[in-house]
Amino acid sequence: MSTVYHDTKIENAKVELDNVGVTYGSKTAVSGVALRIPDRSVTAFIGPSGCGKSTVLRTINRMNDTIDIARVSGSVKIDGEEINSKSVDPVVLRARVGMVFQKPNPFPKSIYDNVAYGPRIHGLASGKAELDAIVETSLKKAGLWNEVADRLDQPGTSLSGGQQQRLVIARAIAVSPEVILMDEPCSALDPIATAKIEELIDELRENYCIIIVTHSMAQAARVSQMTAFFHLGDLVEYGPTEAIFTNPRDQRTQDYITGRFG
Amino acid sequence: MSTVYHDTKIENAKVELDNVGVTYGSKTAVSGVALRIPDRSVTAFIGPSGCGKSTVLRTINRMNDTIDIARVSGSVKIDGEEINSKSVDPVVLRARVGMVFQKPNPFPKSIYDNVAYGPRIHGLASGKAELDAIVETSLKKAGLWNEVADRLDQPGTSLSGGQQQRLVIARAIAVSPEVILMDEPCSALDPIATAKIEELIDELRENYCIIIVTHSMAQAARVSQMTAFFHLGDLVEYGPTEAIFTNPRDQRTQDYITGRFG
Amino acid sequence: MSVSAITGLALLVLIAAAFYAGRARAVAVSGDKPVRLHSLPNYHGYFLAAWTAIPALAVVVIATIVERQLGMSAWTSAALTAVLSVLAGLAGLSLARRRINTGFRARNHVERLIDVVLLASSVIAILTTVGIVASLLFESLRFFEAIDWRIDRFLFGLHWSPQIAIRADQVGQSGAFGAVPLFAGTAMITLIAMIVAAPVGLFSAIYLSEYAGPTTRRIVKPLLEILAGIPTVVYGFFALLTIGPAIRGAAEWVGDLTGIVALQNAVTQSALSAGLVMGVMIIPFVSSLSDDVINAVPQSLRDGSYAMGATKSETVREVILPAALPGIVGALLLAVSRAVGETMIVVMAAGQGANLTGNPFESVTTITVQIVMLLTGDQEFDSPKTLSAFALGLVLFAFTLVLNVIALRVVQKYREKYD
Amino acid sequence: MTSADRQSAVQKRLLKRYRDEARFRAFGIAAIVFALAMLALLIGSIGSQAISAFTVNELTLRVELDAERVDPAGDRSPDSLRRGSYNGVLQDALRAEFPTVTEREDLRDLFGLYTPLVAARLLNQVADNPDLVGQTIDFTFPISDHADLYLKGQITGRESEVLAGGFTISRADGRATIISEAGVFAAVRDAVRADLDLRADAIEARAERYETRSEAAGDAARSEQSSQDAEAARQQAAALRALTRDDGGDLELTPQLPSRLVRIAGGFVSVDAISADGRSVSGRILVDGDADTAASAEVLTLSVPQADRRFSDAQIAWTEALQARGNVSEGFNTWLFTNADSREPELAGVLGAMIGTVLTIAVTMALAMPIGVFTAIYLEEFAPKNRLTDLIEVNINNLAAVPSIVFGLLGLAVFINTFGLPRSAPLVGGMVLALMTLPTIIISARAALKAVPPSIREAALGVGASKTQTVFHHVLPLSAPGILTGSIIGMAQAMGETAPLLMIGMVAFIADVPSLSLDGLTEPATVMPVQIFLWSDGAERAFEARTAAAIIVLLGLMITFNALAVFLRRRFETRW
Amino acid sequence: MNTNTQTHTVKSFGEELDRLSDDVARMGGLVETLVSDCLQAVMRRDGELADSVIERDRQVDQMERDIEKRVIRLFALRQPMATDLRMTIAAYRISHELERVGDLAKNIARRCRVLNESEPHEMTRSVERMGRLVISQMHEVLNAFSAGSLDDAHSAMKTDDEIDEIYNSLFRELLTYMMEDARTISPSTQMLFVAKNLERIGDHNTNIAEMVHYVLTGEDWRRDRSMSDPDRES
Amino acid sequence: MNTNTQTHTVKSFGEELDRLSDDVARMGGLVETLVSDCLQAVMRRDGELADSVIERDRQVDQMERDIEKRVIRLFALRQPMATDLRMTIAAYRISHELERVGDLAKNIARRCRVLNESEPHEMTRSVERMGRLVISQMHEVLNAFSAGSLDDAHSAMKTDDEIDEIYNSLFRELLTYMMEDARTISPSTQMLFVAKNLERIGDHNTNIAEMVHYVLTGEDWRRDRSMSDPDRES
Repeated sequence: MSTVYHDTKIENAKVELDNVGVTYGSKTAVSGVALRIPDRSVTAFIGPSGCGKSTVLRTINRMNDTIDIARVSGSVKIDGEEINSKSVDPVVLRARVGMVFQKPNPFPKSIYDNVAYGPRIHGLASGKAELDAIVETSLKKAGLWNEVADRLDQPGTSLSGGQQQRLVIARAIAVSPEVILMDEPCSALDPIATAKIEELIDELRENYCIIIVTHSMAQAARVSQMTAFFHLGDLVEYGPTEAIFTNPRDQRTQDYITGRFG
Repeated sequence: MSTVYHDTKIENAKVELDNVGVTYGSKTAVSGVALRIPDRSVTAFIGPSGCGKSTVLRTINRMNDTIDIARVSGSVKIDGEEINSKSVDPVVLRARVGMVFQKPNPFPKSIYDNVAYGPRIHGLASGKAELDAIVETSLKKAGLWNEVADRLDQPGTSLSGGQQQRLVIARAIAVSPEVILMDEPCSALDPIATAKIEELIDELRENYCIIIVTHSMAQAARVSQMTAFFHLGDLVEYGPTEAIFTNPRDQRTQDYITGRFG
Repeated sequence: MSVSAITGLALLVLIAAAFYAGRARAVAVSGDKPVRLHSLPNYHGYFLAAWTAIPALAVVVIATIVERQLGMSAWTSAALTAVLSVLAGLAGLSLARRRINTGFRARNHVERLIDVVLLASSVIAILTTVGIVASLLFESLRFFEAIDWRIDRFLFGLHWSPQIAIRADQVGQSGAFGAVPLFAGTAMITLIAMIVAAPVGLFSAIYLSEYAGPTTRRIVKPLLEILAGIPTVVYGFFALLTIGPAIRGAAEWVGDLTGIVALQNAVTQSALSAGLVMGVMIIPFVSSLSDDVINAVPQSLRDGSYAMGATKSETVREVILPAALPGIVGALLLAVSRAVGETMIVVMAAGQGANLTGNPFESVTTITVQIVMLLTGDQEFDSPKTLSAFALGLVLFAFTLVLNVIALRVVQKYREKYD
Repeated sequence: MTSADRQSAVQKRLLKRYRDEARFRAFGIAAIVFALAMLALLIGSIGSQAISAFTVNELTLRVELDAERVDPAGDRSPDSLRRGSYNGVLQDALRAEFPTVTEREDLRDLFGLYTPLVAARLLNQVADNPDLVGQTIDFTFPISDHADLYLKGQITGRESEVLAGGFTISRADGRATIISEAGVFAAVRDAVRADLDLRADAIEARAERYETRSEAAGDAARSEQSSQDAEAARQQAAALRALTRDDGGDLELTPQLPSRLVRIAGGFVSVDAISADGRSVSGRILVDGDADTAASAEVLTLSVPQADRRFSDAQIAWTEALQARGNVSEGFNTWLFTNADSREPELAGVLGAMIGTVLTIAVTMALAMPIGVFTAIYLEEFAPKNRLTDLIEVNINNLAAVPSIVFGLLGLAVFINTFGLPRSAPLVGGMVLALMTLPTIIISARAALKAVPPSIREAALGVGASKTQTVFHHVLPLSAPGILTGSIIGMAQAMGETAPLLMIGMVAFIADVPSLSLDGLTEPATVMPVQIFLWSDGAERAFEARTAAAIIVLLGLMITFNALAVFLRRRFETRW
Repeated sequence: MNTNTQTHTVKSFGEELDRLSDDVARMGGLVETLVSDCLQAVMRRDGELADSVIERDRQVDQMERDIEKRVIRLFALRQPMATDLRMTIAAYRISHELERVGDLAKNIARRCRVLNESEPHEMTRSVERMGRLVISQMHEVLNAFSAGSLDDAHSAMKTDDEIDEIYNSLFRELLTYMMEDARTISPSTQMLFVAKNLERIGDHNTNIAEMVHYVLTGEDWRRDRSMSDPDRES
Repeated sequence: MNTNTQTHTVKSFGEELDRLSDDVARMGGLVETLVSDCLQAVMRRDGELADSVIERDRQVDQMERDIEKRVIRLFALRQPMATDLRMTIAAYRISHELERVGDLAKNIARRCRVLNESEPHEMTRSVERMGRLVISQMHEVLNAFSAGSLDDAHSAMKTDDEIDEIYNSLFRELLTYMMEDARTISPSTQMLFVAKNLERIGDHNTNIAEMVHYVLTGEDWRRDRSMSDPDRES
């Protein structure tokens, strides 16, 4: 089925998906997804469970590679460069595209080491001082510095759920990614922690291209500038969040947004 | 701290809590909760994580008995009868007060047996025909009959999440409870299934006293007639849902409802 | 036999009858409306059956004890038991039957009885430990008494030759019970075993859980489990038959080439062959425990690491192993404890000479070997030679206990982290 | 850091990172290959050993059941039959095959071809069917273990060469000289010489090594020792060389050299001298032939010298002769499964041990299963969190890791010494193994119970089920597959256990098959692993193969049980 | 107005929305009768009818307050989205407009009393003509709302220009009239206000039509009044 | 108007709300100058000022549309609750009232042109007095909104009665005036409308004050107009 695109000019497309499809074994999860995602903004993927929104998200940093039976087709470009080509090493790609998961997953290391992990494995810092600086900046950007500055050597798991999620975001930021993918980053958090993460996402958008998958329409409405609505493996509608929420064009989007379901 | 009560007359109080407190070991979970919950309506308990809303809910069918270190003080009355007295058998009490949990938890038995379990152990049906009738009525009330009538012998776990939750509700209804407690009944479900459950709750309120704990303010707003807001183990404010959401009296309620947190 | 069989049968019939009587009575008192009963009719049945069975069985038990002391003829006592137990059962039944009415909480009574049975079962585990400690301690004390309380000589003595009979006037010379060679032998074999098992077990666990495809895993894992299921006596035979001679041959060959006497004097029953085979035995133990521990590391951590652009080995080294480390340490400690307590392999493959040596090609002996040596064959329960086995058992038990406690603590701490 | 900088920084380290990755992966593969190789080696070595034990050579003799000898009283009564001299009957039958053997020593060797224990079987056969008395019957029984091993080629290597060209045989005084017109024995002579040279070479090489070591050795004592060794070796080599020297006389074959037997004219001659010209050989007649000339002769070369084996050339000749006459046949070794233990390997079987195992494990499971499951239920579902239950918990976890031998000590001290229960009995063995298995069952049962999600319990409690109802209606049925799996694994573990049973005396030699009944529980018995242990220690070489065979049987049992457990786990595994 | 074929999964939400739109329609109906009755009262010099209009306007006020309450309740408890959101906003706005129309009708009814005290006015016919037009426009608008008809809404908007023209000519005529005969000043002034009120009712109708347009299309299609009709308030 | 001491956890939401209330305040300020300027233009017969008012009203219309858009956006994307909800509703309503006030000011400015064509009117002083009162009421209302002051809001509501009284007497005076001199009919009618418009601005101010009251207390404290002031529209 064809997608309804609102006529918004996206001049600074960071990520471009064209005719992307994913199959798991013989099951088709999504097909024919085409999207142009702007830089320095938050794009939300919404839709009912099993609509394929997470699957599409995971094509952008090739996390589907880690699932044996997943097959990705079509073209995914970041800054115009095809990432599914053989010449692109997923290890290098993932340094450019950070990812934050549903459940906060800090490594069982100190807060410092959690953030330093990426820069270390990729060799981004040439010395202790530089590493310190990266850690501090990342934690500051993630709005966590004030809360943890005096206990960087404590394990990341000792933090509260919301703090852990911000730590994970700091960890992603530390390798200076260009794109940050978030897969329901607040679904394991309470409303207070959720609000803080949303606040953080709103701040981060100044510097990154953020793509967020969310279960909660309200959250998509709050944090995103662009919204893509998925349904049964199709991209149904894509446009500015405000337009999607006040004046959706496709009947399925309309029904979903207004709470009229199958 | 004292509770703000909106001056709504509750004439048909089904459940009355007076000065209820619960401690876990040396930790006080809630204290001094006094509430009069009307029959044939939905009352929502809201508040941030750890505010004690679930704990209070579980005093109403003495589920706290199953936790060794939990101690309940104060008085809980159903239809004016104190349920914490020794003469009340919790097993009998729980047949009067049904409970639905966060995660749909059908027994790994057939759909039929799931619903028939309660009537069987309580000896509510004197024959197969009577039991069949109870099962059918319960499933119908839970709005599941049309979906499962032709496959009652299939395992309850083969249903989808939302159907499972409705099955669990049917199971609770089967022992003809007077009060139904729901502990975040939709938090494991997607928006579509959630909407169906909310719809069901709305229908059930005609015959039962329903008390629902929810994480989601929007859900409380949608389904409940009365709302109680808990904060740090205190009941902060209690009144008609509309009043709580448009014109809360306590500053803490106000801050929580409008998204201003600590 | 036949009388007791008939008694048994009679009691079974009686208990069954009691069950049905209870159920019928309950239905009757409810006026054929079981809904009015507090408990389901079946519970009334169980209640009556229990109240019939308990007095009857109590009579049987008492009769068995009394019978021994009175020394009645077998037939008389059996018959008497039969009559008395049936009577007791009937008495219990009629007493209990009176209590049945609509409000009677039969279920609660039955459930309390079940509770008691369950609790009694779990106490057996404690009794086992008490039994172990008591028996070991008691016999060890007798041993220490026999060696004139020179426990230091036992623990730190360098010479072990219990075969020398110790006459009453030679008590002072019980230096023959110096257990250090045994400890050293045990330690050496354990060390060898761990050198084999720890890396092999750990790496296979890592490979299987992180690298191997589902097919490989499906084939290799059961194969490794076979290794775990093989009885130790088989490993012992394997060591004796294959590994021992092979090591000896290889050692002699190398020894002849290099002129190292230690190698030339290699024997079939050597510490090395026992240790090596024990290591092989422990591989699946280490690998399955490590596998559990590694699998308990949440997938989200792996995803997190891969999403940062880490390779598999980086993820394993930097994220999974640190996360699993306490669990792995616990697993290794448990493996050590197992190696120390392993008996058959060393009995068959390590030899019996109580040598105090650092040469793995020589034959050494271990605590468990000596216990077996001392306690198989004819035993004199007052000879220090026999009793010394219990002292060794006590040392073995104490050592493994300490290891286990530490290991379990470590593992438990680890588990709590991801629960 | 710009995007491009970062890219290049990442790229720079990439090669090294992938090298690390490959190395790490190789370690993993190596570990698995090692473990599997050991498994293959173990199974392979034991399996190859075991194969020969599953076949046996049986000897069939025509036995004349002379009424006087087998039925001294002449009334065919069991009593009388039992006093009969069946062994004598068998001996006569064997003597009838080789009438020339008369020397007492030779006869003892000849009777060594079977074990007198088979006479008991003959007795039983006659006792079962007294009509046989006075008849002549074909009686089949396993040939002696040495003969059996010989026939399977496990005692000595055997090469056979048929020489042609016409031979004459002259006999005298139990010896024979065989003259070949063609001088065909020269080849045999040369082979013997070559063999001697080879041995001498080897010993000289050793001597040289001793000498170099003597020079290299630091201290005098060791140097002295080595040079003495060297001297001895030199002398030994010289002696061998002396034998090979062609001095025109006969070349003597000592028992230290590989034996040569000549089969000629239906008889056997063991060669002890070869004429220097290779025309004739002479030696002892082992089996008398039926002619003085022959067109061909077969030379058997037995690579292991007679001095190095316990099966003499004569016995080999008789065995060969019997085989040639069709008295010996190879068949499946049913004895292994129908007999209990025996001192004689050819008669030893595992049936007794298997029944002992069944009895023991029955006791174990009858005790451990209910107690274990009840304990698990109590701890997991009912126990309040207090010091007692904490203690029980710690306790059980520790018991699981207590060495099995300690349980044996417990059994010895408590069950046998204190309670006075019988030694060596399956009852005590089962009790000890039950205590040992208990923690395994408890832990696996608890794991199975724990795997049942709390939501199910909440659900049941929520509709008004009591705690007990919740457990017995829902939790226990759901965890049953897990509990069963754990129990089977515990059972398999108990079945393979040896050490604790040694402690309570289940190492006794039990030649009778225990009765598979309640009474059997208190009678001495042994179990499979202990049987294996006993046999592995057996003096007779033939026990080696039987040990391996018993292992294969035990492994077969255990794999069956484990496979059952795996099947159950797969079949009923529930993912929550 | 029901803009959606599918029903809400949560039926009660759908019902609340339906009730809201029904209430608005009912209020529209009531206001429509008020307008037509007040015009009638002026034409027939019917004081009682005028009183009844004044009385019934209180009902309109109450209805507005109810709808407003219901709208706030919907916002607080249901968080309407997309068409539902537009519908809710529109209901709020339309009820406000209708309340103003009701007020204006009441105002006309009050002036009726004053007019009854003087001679029948000559201009009554013209005012009546204008009134008919306004009423028909209002009918069209309310139809547009109830049936969700975009065409009706657009046609109603066009009618507004016509009404403005009539009003302008009426205004001039009335001025002339007053100048000619000073005695008619007081009734003429009242008439002027009646006409003015009718014109303003037309404006409100237009606003409602615009809201209908917005609900149906999601587009803000408000005419820039100062541009299209520079003198309409004069 | 900021009714809450604590800030929103999601700052951007708080900012949007603040911006909304700032915009309403700014719009209020602009409308206030329009009202005072149009009065000025009438008093000083200043045609240019009147033109400027007419011109600036378009700005006001634009502002209303912006605020309305922002409100809908807030409803759709933020689901405001409690005070935030009341604030959002109020902003929507107040902007609407202000737009009406702007229209009325523009209307007065237009009439100014007509008035300029005739002789200076004698009643100008009285109208000016009424105008001053309306402006001061408006100032008070806008203050009440900006500062969240309940007292100011209540005081503004009371002022409305005073304005109504002045209007009623002005109406009678103007009628008398017209009857006395037919030539003044046209300018007097204009004046009448100016006064009427001022009175209606007062009404709108009162509505705004009521909204402020609602935001601050959550209570609907609307006066039942037909009861308290039966004749105010006359």
